Amino acid sequence: MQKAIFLDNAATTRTGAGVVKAMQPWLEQNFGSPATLYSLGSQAKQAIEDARQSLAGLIGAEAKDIFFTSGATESNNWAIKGVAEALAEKGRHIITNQAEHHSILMPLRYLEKKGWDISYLPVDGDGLVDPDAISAAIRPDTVLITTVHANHEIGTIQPVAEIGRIAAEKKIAFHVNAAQTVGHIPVDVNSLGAHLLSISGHKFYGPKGVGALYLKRGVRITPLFHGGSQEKKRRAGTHNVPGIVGIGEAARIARNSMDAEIEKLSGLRDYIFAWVEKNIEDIRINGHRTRRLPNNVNFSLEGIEGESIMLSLSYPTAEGARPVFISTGSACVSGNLEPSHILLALGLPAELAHGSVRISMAKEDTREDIDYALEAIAAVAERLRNMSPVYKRGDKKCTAFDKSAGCDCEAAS
Amino acid sequence: MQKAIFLDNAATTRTGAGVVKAMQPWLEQNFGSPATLYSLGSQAKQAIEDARQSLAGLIGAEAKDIFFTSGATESNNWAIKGVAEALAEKGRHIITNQAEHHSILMPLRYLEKKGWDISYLPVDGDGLVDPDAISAAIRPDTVLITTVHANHEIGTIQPVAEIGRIAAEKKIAFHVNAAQTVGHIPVDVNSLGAHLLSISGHKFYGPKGVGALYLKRGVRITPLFHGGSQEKKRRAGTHNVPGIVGIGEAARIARNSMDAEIEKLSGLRDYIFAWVEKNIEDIRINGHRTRRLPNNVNFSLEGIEGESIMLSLSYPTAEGARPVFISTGSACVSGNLEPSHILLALGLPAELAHGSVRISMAKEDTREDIDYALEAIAAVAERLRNMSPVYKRGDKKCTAFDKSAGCDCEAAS
Amino acid sequence: MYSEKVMDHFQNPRNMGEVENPDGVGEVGNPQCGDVMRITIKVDEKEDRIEDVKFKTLGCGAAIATSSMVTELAKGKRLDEAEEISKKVVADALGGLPPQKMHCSNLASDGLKKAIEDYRSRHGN
Amino acid sequence: MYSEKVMDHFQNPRNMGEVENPDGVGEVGNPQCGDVMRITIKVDEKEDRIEDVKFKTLGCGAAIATSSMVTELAKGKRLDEAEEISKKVVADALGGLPPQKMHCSNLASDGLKKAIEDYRSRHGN
Ligand SMILES: Cc1ncc(COP(=O)(O)O)c(C=O)c1O
Ligand SMILES: Cc1ncc(COP(=O)(O)O)c(C=O)c1O
Repeated sequence: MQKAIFLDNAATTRTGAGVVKAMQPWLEQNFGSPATLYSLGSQAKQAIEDARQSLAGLIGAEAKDIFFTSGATESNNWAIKGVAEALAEKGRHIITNQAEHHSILMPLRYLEKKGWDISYLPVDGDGLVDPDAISAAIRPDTVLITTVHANHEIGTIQPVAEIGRIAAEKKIAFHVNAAQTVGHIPVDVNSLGAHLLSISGHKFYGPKGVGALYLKRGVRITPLFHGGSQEKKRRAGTHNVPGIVGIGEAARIARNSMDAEIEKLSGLRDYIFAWVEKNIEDIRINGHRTRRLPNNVNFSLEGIEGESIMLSLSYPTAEGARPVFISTGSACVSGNLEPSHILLALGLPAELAHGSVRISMAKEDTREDIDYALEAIAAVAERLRNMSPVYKRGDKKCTAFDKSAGCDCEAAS
Repeated sequence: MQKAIFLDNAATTRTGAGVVKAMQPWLEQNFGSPATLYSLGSQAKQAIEDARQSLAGLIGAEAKDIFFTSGATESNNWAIKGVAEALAEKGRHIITNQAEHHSILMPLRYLEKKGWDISYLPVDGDGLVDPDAISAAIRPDTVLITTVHANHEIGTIQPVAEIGRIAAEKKIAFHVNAAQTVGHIPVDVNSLGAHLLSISGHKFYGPKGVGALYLKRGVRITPLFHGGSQEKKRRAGTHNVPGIVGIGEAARIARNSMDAEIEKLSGLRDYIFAWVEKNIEDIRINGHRTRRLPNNVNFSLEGIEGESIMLSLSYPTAEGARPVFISTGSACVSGNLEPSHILLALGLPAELAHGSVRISMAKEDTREDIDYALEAIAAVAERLRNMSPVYKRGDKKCTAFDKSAGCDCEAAS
Repeated sequence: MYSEKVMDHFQNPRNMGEVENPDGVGEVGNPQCGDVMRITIKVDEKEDRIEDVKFKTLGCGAAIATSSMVTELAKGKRLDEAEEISKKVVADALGGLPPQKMHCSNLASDGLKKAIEDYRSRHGN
Repeated sequence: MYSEKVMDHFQNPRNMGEVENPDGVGEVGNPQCGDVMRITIKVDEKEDRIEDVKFKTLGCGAAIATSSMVTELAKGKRLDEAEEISKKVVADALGGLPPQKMHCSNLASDGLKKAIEDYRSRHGN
């Protein structure tokens, strides 16, 4: 098979060669548990503290405020359930928005069933939360505001610092899900005003199965894992030493490479947008055009469905063709029966959500590979549109899209 | 430094060379997320399902009943809190015993604060739970019985199958914490009668940061991680693919090597007991002599304290001496101010708990290394006893120990 | 996730397109659900047989593969035989479908039935 | 966790043992807590100076190291000077102790004070 072009880095990234190398000695040779006093243990402990320092440095935090977890899903569950429980006496109202990741929404739905009241604020057509709406939603019993830093699907970067100021003013705990931003764009817990912040290793060239939760000193939170006295008794369990060393090394590398990555990838991103707008008819760009992750491109193709685009790209038939891996908000791959709740929250009609394509780049991607992928996407779109019983060229039903006005697809089709 | 002799395998084991090798390709090359359809994802999915099959085979379960977690601490927290919550309407009484691991006791104390009623049954002088006491403790509102399979500190193997029969008869969910037994001695979920069973990868030559919870079909349990639709929506979060592949390979290897390991290590264990009884005065063997993990040895040395034993062994001063790594139940290394709650639960006076030594072997250990370690322990004991203001040779205060009678150390000293 | 046969029909769909001047047309599905199929047939009136059949489909891999398979199964069949082609028959011919796809994206046999009905209603029997 | 100096005193304790016919004996700690120290001193009566001092200790690394250090610090000092040797002085002389060890296993200065007290009570001043 020809070398694939992997453009699904928002789902997961390749563990960097340097990261793997850094992890290696902690798997087989230095396998001691950091909880012990003998040298094999104190070396592991030192390695963990070095990683903590490195990760803290990446987000402007103090090392002692970093708590290692198994990933952002755990961090998000811990943040939400932990704060809710610790502050239950104070109040049971939490503010979020409709375009959050499932690892935020599902813990909140769970709390809702247990009697908490959750405000799921709408987002605008670009996916932005309105800080004024958050201000307006605050009640005396509000104990937590949780916002994603940048959306994993459409890349939109939220006005987090503004929300942080509101939270500070009202003295409400503020959680930021930074799974998509840490290691990719500058994240500073203080300027964001975050009291809690979730991090995932495998989203920035670190290993899978490790993440962290930043907990500002003084935040009241109940543990999710009770047990041994690891992580100052806030997160029990034998440390995943190789994983923690890996996320530390990924953080170290990210600090050095971030500026170059941002410049390169935002250039590629804008190039892709320009290319598809010029070369593919009847598309709609999803997410904010500029307040957006450098590595994220998302658009919908009218008249076709995402899984078939994705499959066609990943299993090309032409001799010598290279597979291209992207993702889609189609229901067919969501694990649920609904298309992406995020695209629906933008106001997109279901058919355009089904027909969405997300291209998420990695720092090593080249212009040549991107060009190859774009040609492949255009060809697949052409082929599937020829096969489509509903596509009519130039219909442009929803290209000029205005969420407030909605998209009157039924009338147009 | 001379090659160390690692005898703290109950804390964590060396990740096997074969396991590391199996994990390797899933770190850097095949880094795709199993949640996707393209080839890089479906390969990962297949690898996970193979690992699930392998782990299921090791414990006589069906693959679909295995749910991957980040370790036994997560599995135990999930089992306890998840069942408690799912069955809260039915009742809020849980039965356990005083000699459980902290990752069992702490979640239970947490539930206790929230209004659950927990019966912490006593254990006998060998650490055994009495099944009749469990029977007697069952009430109409009992919803869960949780028992360790084998104790991590003293190695005592509980009469789990008997307890399982009681649980089945009374139709009460039965959780077994098998962190110390899976991969080391035969574990069969059906003959144990377990409805839930916790597994830790790094305890049987697998990687740190991965574990599993066996959930028999029909068990009602609330998730601990809400979010994406991984693991049939019961445990959200991007799969730790290398870790899961690693625990699968560790399970495959364990099935092949278990019989030989049991024979070799129980031989070494009995040899060690005989040696220390012959060569070191004034000791007490902790845990059941025969109903015991093959790799576990635990004894207390009168008149000296465990941290100083451990430190002396791990930082030997003699030219060319090899460090020996063991563990102790002394308060000084517990992270708390108390000595091991497990040794206290046996009825041991605090000073003997402080003076305990745990030797836990790995399958590759040799008789030569063990002999070296034993001589080192005897020499350290001699040296520290010479330094001790309270040790009087031949006092044998608590050697003839009878829990019911207690150990009248104050009178003896 | 998909069988080789499904991938083959997805990648190389048979009978894609529209029959010219069709004798019957069947459309099923809904773009909001992500699947729409349109099946057109040409019928040999004397023999009551499907002379030609083509599909156009918007949808996922399974939707396209089942559409393609249904046209292969139907082609040359008598109408009453073609009506017997159930979802299960199509799925089996493809070497099985993933469970979640069994119903939501396996509408092609319904489309075929609709096309046959359409033909019958137009031809008054 | 322990400084090099602590490890040095732990591994090579100075003045371990018991002074013969001691002029003062101080014992502190409790075996149930895991730490017991016994300090014996020989006093030069004319000079009111500690001529010799030895320790025996049951306890963790910090307990042994602080005992050893206290004897080094005390040896040759006048009694009133020796009484000034506080926990902090001992810990500082060892390059610091881990916080949780600062109090629970740093009893040696108390032991020394007790031995001096014992000497004084025996010698009536
Ligand atoms: C925005 C966002 N939050 C949370 C997560 C969950 O992270 P993890 O896979 O580390 O559990 C992801 C990725 O899946 C994400 O993109
Ligand atoms: C009996 C027992 N239960 C649970 C655990 C926790 O396992 P893990 O380190 O995988 O969280 C351990 C080991 O620490 C153990 O020995």
